[in-house]
Amino acid sequence: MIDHLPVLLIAVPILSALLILLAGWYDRRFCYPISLITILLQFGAAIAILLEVMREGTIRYHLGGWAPPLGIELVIDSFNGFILAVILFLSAATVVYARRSVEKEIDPEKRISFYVLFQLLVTGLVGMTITGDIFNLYVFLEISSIATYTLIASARRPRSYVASFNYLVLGSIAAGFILLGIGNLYVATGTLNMADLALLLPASYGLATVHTAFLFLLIGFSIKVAFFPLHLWLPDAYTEAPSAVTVLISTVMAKVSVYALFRIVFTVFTTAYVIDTFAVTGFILFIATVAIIAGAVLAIAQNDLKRMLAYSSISQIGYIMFALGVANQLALEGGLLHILGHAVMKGCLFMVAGLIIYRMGTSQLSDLKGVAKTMPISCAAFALAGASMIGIPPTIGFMSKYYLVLGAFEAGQWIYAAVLLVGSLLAAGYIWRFIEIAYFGDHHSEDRRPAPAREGPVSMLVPMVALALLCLFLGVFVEVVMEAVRPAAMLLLGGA
Amino acid sequence: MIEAFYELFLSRYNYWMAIILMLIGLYALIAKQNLVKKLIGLNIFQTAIFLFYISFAEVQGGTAPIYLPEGVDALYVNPLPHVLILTAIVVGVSVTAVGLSLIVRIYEEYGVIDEDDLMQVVRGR
Amino acid sequence: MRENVVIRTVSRLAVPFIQVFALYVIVHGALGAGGGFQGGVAFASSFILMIVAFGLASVRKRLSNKWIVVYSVLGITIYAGIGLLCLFMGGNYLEYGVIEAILGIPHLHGYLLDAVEIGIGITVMAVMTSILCDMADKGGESS
Amino acid sequence: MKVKALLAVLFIGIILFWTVEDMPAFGDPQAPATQYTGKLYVESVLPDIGIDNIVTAILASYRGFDTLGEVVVIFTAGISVTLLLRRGGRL
Repeated sequence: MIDHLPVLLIAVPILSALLILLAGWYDRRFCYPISLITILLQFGAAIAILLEVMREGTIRYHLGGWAPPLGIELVIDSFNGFILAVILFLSAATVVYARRSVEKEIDPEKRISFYVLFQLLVTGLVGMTITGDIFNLYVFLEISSIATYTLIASARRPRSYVASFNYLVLGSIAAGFILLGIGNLYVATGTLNMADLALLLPASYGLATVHTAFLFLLIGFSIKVAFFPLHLWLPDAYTEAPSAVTVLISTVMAKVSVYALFRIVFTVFTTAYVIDTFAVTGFILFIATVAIIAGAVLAIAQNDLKRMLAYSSISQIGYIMFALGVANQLALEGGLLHILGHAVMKGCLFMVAGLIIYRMGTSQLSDLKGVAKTMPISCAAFALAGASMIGIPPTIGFMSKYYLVLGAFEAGQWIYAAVLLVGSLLAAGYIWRFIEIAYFGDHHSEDRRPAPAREGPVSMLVPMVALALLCLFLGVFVEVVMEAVRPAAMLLLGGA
Repeated sequence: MIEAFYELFLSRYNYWMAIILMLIGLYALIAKQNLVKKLIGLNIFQTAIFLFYISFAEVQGGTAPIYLPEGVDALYVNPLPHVLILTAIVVGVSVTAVGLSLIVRIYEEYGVIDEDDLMQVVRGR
Repeated sequence: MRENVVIRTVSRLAVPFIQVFALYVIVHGALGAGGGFQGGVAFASSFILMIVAFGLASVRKRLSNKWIVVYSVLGITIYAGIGLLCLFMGGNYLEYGVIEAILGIPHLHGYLLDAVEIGIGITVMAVMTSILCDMADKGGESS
Repeated sequence: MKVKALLAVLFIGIILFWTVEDMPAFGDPQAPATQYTGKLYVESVLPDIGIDNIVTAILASYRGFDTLGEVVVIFTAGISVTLLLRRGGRL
């Protein structure tokens, strides 16, 4: 059965989503356990696959027994094996966290659909990660997008409908561009398989069709990852979504979109293309630095905790795109490490924000004065993950930025390396703002006492604290992670 | 001159048609204030992309990709884009359905389907 | 809505033909132009006609929400289930050729494609009807 | 807003217009897509699967996984509309 794990990773969760619907129709309480079990099984399978890949090399699975280019294949190599393990770990953490948060935020009769869509979203993202066919990527992208549009609006708050609709419009433009790019690639080469495309494309690197395909795929996925000037959907969507959904889309979905972009830039097109033939890396590097600064500055200007973290995501996506722009071994190691690190720490921070909303009913910074007295564990977790966000050693955030800076030095981009440090300082600015309010803000000076709050339920605290500690442990034992990251970065650059 | 014109425009008129439709759709999607009109723009945009796919599947003198009886010598058009577009159409329908239901909810909550008015109402609350 | 004899009579006549045609399109997928999606949508369109002519309640009576859920789940289960069946028969996922080889029935591959198309048709029909009913439903009296 | 939209559309339009000259002509039998997978599918459906409709064969067999994804997409849309619009009832 181990041979068939890649496809079971998608087929079983689809059936399980159906089971959630049927079981939920019978009794609503069945939904959550089925969802939890499925995602834990997926996580176990992902770990098994990752170990298999690190031992045996790339796994290729031909669906229907048809070899590409006729059929679709699933490809798991050291790069997406790593991403797969990361996203399923975070999905598992989120689903543990989701239970109480959903009970609070989602209407009882909507919970069945919520868990079905939650499951389908995770499945779609897993599909995007392991597919080796570029059109199949589009199909799974759409499964996850449609699930996301609805999940954002699933708390049925008026503003969330508007946020969701804006995301739907931009997301559909992005999907349209991606479809157009795929079409152009198909016209130029006649195949849809990624490995096949990588073989056939160099012959037609000079064609305008290929350049256009690249541009459209780049713009499309940039909208999906909320790369700086195309980020307009992100703050509203992250702020208005229910807490559990925010955690899932800010960690898992954002990372999978970044993965897809990396996959297309480095595997379908190669470094040779993006550096020599159609030199965009310098431009991406420039925009990435602008994103880092602008995202952080905008984050400092916010008055709402969730919105602040959302803008911080834009800044952090800049770091990952920075790695794409530098495109050498060290920087890519840093970028991949940051994919993991940012997922862990942003997941933790959004979990804290969700917990504060769960207890206090608000995430306005002005209402959170002295919250550390009533919710000490949450605020400690926030401080730890925030330290990682700033990049204080020995956290994972420090390690990833360290590798990014090393990579930038190696490429001779001194100025850009300096921008990374400025970004860290700005991150300190917005993280410190919350810390100051939570620990040193005195709520007695206000006439209006905040709602009496206490620490959240255990099922929400455990994943949050685990992620916070993970920020620290991953930084200390970074060599273990590098075992997986190094071959992945080498693979992206075209090595074995 | 005429040859260049033929090369660029007449022999590739299908792409021009698709592109013009695409741009019309994109413009409507971005510039129109009415949310329903935005979705109509989205549909035009998507349909133009479908048209683009289907038109590059065409082969001069080809017939639909269904085998003719044995012995008949036939040239078939490229079947793959048809398959892809069948998938993409369904995706388009799904997105439209979700978008329309969001518009229904927005209209129920705020009583407007005009983007500028909507922004005013949302800020006002 | 005011009752209109012409619309009702014509719809009553047309609906069965639309549905038979939809079934024809679904099962004709392997031989000629046709397939699950087209047929499923055509089938759902017969329900639109019923909503327009007889109102939402008449459709609800024939296809309640429970059955919509059952049908939409059934369709995907047929598809994904055939895929898993291939897996258990020792092939890859969706490798219909394995079933044909093991059972030794000629042209089974084509019949399995038909079965898959029927699965697609059922799901598309159910989901399209569900979307239409939800959109047409104003009062929230659904069961 | 109108001006911004026009600029964005112009930008996309210029990229698209730039492509056209390198596209194969309409109905060109020598186009890479037609020569490579197009031909391959037309030649292999009859011996491999033995049904007449090439599109259905590709849809359900060669690229069956895409189609599974597509059915899931429409299922997702159905659940989404139910979640967003339906009041009362079990879902």
